[in-house]
Amino acid sequence: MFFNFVKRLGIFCLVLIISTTLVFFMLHSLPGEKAVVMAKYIFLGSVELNPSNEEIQLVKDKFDLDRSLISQYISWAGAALHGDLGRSYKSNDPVSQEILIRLPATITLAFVSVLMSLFIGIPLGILAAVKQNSITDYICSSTAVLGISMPNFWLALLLMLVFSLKLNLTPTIGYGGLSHLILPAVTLGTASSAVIMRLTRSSMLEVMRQDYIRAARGKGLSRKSIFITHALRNALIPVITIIGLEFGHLLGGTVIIETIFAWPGIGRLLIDSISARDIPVIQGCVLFITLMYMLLNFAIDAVYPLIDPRIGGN
Amino acid sequence: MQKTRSLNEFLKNKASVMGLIIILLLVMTAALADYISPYDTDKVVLKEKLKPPSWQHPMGTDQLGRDVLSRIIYGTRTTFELSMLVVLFTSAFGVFIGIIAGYYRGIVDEILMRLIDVLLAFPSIILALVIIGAIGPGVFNTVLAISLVGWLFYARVARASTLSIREKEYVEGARAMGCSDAYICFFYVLPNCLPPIIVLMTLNLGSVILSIASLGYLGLGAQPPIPEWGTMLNDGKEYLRDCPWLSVFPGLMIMISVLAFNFIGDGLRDAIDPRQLVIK
Amino acid sequence: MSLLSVEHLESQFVTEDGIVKAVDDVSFEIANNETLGLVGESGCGKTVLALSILRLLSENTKTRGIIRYRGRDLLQLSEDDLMAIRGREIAQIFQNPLSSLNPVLTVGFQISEPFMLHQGLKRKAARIKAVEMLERVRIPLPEERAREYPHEFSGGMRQRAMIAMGLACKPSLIIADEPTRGLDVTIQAQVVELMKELIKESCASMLIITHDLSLAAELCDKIAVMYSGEILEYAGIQDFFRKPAHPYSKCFLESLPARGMKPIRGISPSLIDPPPGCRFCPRCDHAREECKHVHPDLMKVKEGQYARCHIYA
Amino acid sequence: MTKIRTTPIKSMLLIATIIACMLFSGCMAALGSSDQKLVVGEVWTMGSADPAMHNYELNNFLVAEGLTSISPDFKIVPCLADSWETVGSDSWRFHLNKNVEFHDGSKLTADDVVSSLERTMKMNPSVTGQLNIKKISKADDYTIDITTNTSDASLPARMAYGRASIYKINENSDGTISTPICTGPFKFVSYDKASDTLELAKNEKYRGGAPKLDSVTIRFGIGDANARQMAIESGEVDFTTEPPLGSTKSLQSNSNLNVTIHPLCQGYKLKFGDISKAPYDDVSVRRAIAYSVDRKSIADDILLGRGKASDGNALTPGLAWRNNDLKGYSYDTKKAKDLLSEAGWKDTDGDGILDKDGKPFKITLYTWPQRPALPSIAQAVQSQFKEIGIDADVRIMEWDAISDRADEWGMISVAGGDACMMIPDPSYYLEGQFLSSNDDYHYKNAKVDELILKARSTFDEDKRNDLYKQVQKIVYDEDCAQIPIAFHYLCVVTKKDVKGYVPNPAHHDYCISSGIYRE
Repeated sequence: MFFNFVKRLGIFCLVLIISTTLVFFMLHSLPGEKAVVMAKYIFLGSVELNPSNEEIQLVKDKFDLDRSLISQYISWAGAALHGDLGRSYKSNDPVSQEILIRLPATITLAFVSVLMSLFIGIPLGILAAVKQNSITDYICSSTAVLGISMPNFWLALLLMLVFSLKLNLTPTIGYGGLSHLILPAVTLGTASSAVIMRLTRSSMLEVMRQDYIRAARGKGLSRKSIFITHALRNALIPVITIIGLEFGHLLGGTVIIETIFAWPGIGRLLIDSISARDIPVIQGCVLFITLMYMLLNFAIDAVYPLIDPRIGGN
Repeated sequence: MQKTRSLNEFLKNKASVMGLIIILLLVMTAALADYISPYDTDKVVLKEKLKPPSWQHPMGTDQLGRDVLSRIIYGTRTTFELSMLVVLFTSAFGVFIGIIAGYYRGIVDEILMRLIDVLLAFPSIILALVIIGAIGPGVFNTVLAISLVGWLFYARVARASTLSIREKEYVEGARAMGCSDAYICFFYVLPNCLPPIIVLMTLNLGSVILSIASLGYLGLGAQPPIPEWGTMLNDGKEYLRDCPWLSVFPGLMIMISVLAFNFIGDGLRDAIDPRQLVIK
Repeated sequence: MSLLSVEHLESQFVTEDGIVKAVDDVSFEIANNETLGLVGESGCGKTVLALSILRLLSENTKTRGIIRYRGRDLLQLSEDDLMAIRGREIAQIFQNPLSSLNPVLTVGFQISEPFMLHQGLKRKAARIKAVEMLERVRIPLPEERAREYPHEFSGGMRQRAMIAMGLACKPSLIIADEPTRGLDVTIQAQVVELMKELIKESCASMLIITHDLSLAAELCDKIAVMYSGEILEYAGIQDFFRKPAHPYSKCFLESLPARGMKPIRGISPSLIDPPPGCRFCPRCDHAREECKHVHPDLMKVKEGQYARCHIYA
Repeated sequence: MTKIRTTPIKSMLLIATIIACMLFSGCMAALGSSDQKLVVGEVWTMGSADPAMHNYELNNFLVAEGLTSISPDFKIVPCLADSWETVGSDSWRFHLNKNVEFHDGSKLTADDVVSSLERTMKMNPSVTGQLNIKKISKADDYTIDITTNTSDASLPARMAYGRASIYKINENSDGTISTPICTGPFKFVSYDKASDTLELAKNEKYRGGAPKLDSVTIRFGIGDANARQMAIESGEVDFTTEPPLGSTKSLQSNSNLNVTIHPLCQGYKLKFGDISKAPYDDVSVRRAIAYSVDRKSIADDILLGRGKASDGNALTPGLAWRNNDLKGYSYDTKKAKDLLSEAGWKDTDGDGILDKDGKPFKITLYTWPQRPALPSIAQAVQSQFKEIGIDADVRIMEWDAISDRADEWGMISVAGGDACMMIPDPSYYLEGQFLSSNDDYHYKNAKVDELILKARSTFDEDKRNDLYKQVQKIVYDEDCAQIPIAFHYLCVVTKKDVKGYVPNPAHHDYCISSGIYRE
């Protein structure tokens, strides 16, 4: 258990180091001079204007851009360890502040989407497994494949058309009350719900074939109690594992969905920063997204023994 | 015996057969695009812009007066070429790495698998976005960005298969006969770890198509006037309200082809021993 | 009046390659306080037979015939009525306790379930009973053990826990499927001892299913030999070991380590497409022409001993 | 039978239902608006509320003001300064309006002007460059002297620049300003960076009379045109701009909305990658390209009423310094082909692509995605090039990546959004585009340089405008250094009851007006 924890912690740090290094060198070897881009944002406020040589030189001096990449990386990493991720070229605000004010929006969206996919995926998966090979099962399973196959940006457009414009039920854009959450969360949660539904179904069917289910029947338990006490928890074990991965997919998905719904989260910040080549912010976003993803997986590892006593018993 | 049974099993699955038919149709469409598409795909006829579907233009025309049907047809070619390229590239590389890791085990395996763990712990679309953001949009760059993380799953599955195959008697036999490691990997291990890889490839094709379309939608994929579904959707979203055919048809095509690959993949997975597949 | 009588029981299921007749026209009886041993090689249909009594087979299995328990035909009962019998009147001790115990529930909870279910006890009371049961099957520190999960138990303890679970509600009939399988010899002996005592204490009837003749010899009053879905011989334990009637029984006995460990030549026939005549015929040293074509009936050898062989025609 | 546990499925369903109910009740509450309140859906992001760092937002939303401002008919008019005059060839004197109060009630004095301009220039060197100010000093409490680096006739216009706003210095400990105090018709209330939302309230004591609206909420960062359209259609915002190009008609037919289209000082044009290199160093080739572009069709069929074909001059019609007598280049493929063939470009191998010295005429058109018409225009131009035998690729990428490629052979960028009025003076645009020392595209013409420099120090308006007109004649007609395609018009969509909006074409993108009210 302890060894496992240390190992995971090691991998965790490794991922952070590798991903930041990768992203740092990738971004800093961009075609085009970084100083020009920075000068545009810092002094001109628009990408469509060109800065003067003095402005470019000023930026170079201010940000030490004449140094080698490696020494720039070292100073960036050193500062990052102290929580200083630099300043955005675009707004001149600290990157960590830029990210932290957008973090709640992304976390809310991803969290609600995960919850939604669990609340939809698990019951439907169980239903489909219980009624295996019936018309219900068929409908559930086909809908799930459809949900996985639907491009989420397309779904977003369709949902917006129908629910916001035709039915006027939900606001289309922005960040506000719960009502603003519906469409983005539904769009994001659809594919995950489908994945979780399929997994729940197959894992439920797998569990129902196990000897201990037969043993429970032999004890005289009703079908319902067998499902609830004996099958469900076992069936959920692989589902728990997949939540971590799905969360990663969701974080990727937020990038597109946040752009469409004008949702002020990290995904949109990332896309905007990529367009604007706001390198410190891109770096910060990547770091945070990785961090969030890994923390969640850590958390899942922590709750794992609660549901599966075979893992990390002692 | 095992093969014919799998085939029968597969053919019994109506959804998979339907998926197979759809894919065959789409592949034919892509192959015969030059003959069946009614118009030139990048011929701009501004006077004919934004015409709704009609007999003349069954899917209407776009903002530059180009025939949407023709672009969809050529888009099939773009999408299939790109996604096949990605899948072939990633599966070849992934299987290669997987077999090496599984066959030699030990320190090689340990290093490779830790590397894969590390890369897998990183949301793939984000990495693709950053790569595209760095090297710029374009067809080749899209393939590169998606491939960079795509091989991981193949490597995992191939490794798992190799680990069990290398313990089999026939491999021991071959080794006793003095076959080289390369020979054994290629003629004994590789054919035996193919079934789960093929299933994975089919399922993966669907998600690769989605990734390509997503990048296209963000304007980071294929460059106009190359007809690509995601890019077409991106172009068409400006006209969503008043000319929905510009976004509906490409979206539908993406969905149908992904659906078809998923159906085939599911069918194959059920037909081939399901336990060989690692959960994605 | 027998406690359980099985008449013309057939269990079949459909597979890719055809219909598998796992149990084919099987009849036997178990009287009160009697222990019947059902022996046979692996794959002869013993387990399917055991499972069909309480209708625990999967839904694609078709079961026909009559299973009369205290005068009621179990095959005709509704699922609800049957549920009241399972675990209370007839309990089953499943083979392979590792997979038959739910890995995510504590052993104590799994043993206490029948008490909650059939005796209407509350969770705490049932828990106390469960601990008592663990004590009865000689598990040390039962209080603590009850809180543990199956994977924390050793093989022998898991088997004991299974037995405790089966005996929980003092059933009239216990069906024990391979109770010693997968245990090493010393543990096997302990389990056999335990079962002997429990049978004595509980006065229950028992159907013991095993491929281990020595186990049957220790525990059973009567023995039924199963082969390829059929019962080939049915005899009292004394008769059977002293003078087995069927050629297969003889071979089976000779294959025991104590009697020379002589293997039976050939392999068991397929359950899908059995030979038309005697099913043992291809492996039988005494086979005659008739055996190849005519399927023999179960014939009386002497009082209390029957065999399915043309020799006794 | 005893129930062993409560069913998790049931409780899950219950929770799901509760969440759904909460969501829906929440969305019902979100709809509904109050009286004199305006919600604006804005394309760009704001990023920072510091007047020294902001772009134009505080100015466009009537919070901050400069010494001068610009009227809709492109005249420089008094704002915080009542009047100004030159004192010597490189010095100006501005007389402040004595009745100006900041939003906090304090009086505006010369000290505020000096300190805020100095602070902005210190924090933001580009503003220094654009203002061309050498020294700024206080003459008395209501008089300011500004010395320019060179003799500069455009200073009053430069003082109307959105980033030369005057504000109170109320810095936080880290030297930034997060609650700007300015002088305009609306007061800054709050800026929430997380939701990129700016809240403004009416300035009751505004010297020109309080605005009619009680409050304005600006929701920044709705970059997606569809999202803006849906937001206005569903009533979440009351005022927005630039809905999708294809949506004008359906918006106009919506009886709840008001759609208006206004000229702007922005336009679409073709720029050559490196005008000093082959094939663009040959003026015949540039002219041929100019003849091959069907401007009218692009304006009508792509801009769909949101623009007008250019007549050959990129400057907006109506500007006093605009040369309206340029002959321009018509759409004439025959002339284009003739010119190219005279220049030696012929299709010798019969593949439909012109070649010269064995090199095919193959170029790349670069453009960027932020302005939705650009990719379409690029593709239309591509197909028009094909007709005269030029093979063009289209690349849609970020502006920065494009400007990195400025030296590449065969590049043309399709530019849009270049504002010729960021600073309401001809020097701003013409110097930036055509002065050899400023130009990225390697355009060099000694005559043009001379005219531009002379114009800067010419204080007589007519003479000055005349010099600029000569520059336009040379760069557009004679040298064909840039090919204007179309003027960009702004589409403003408001709810029907939003009245009193007066467009100001001189502003970058748009500026709300204090006369707006809700009916």
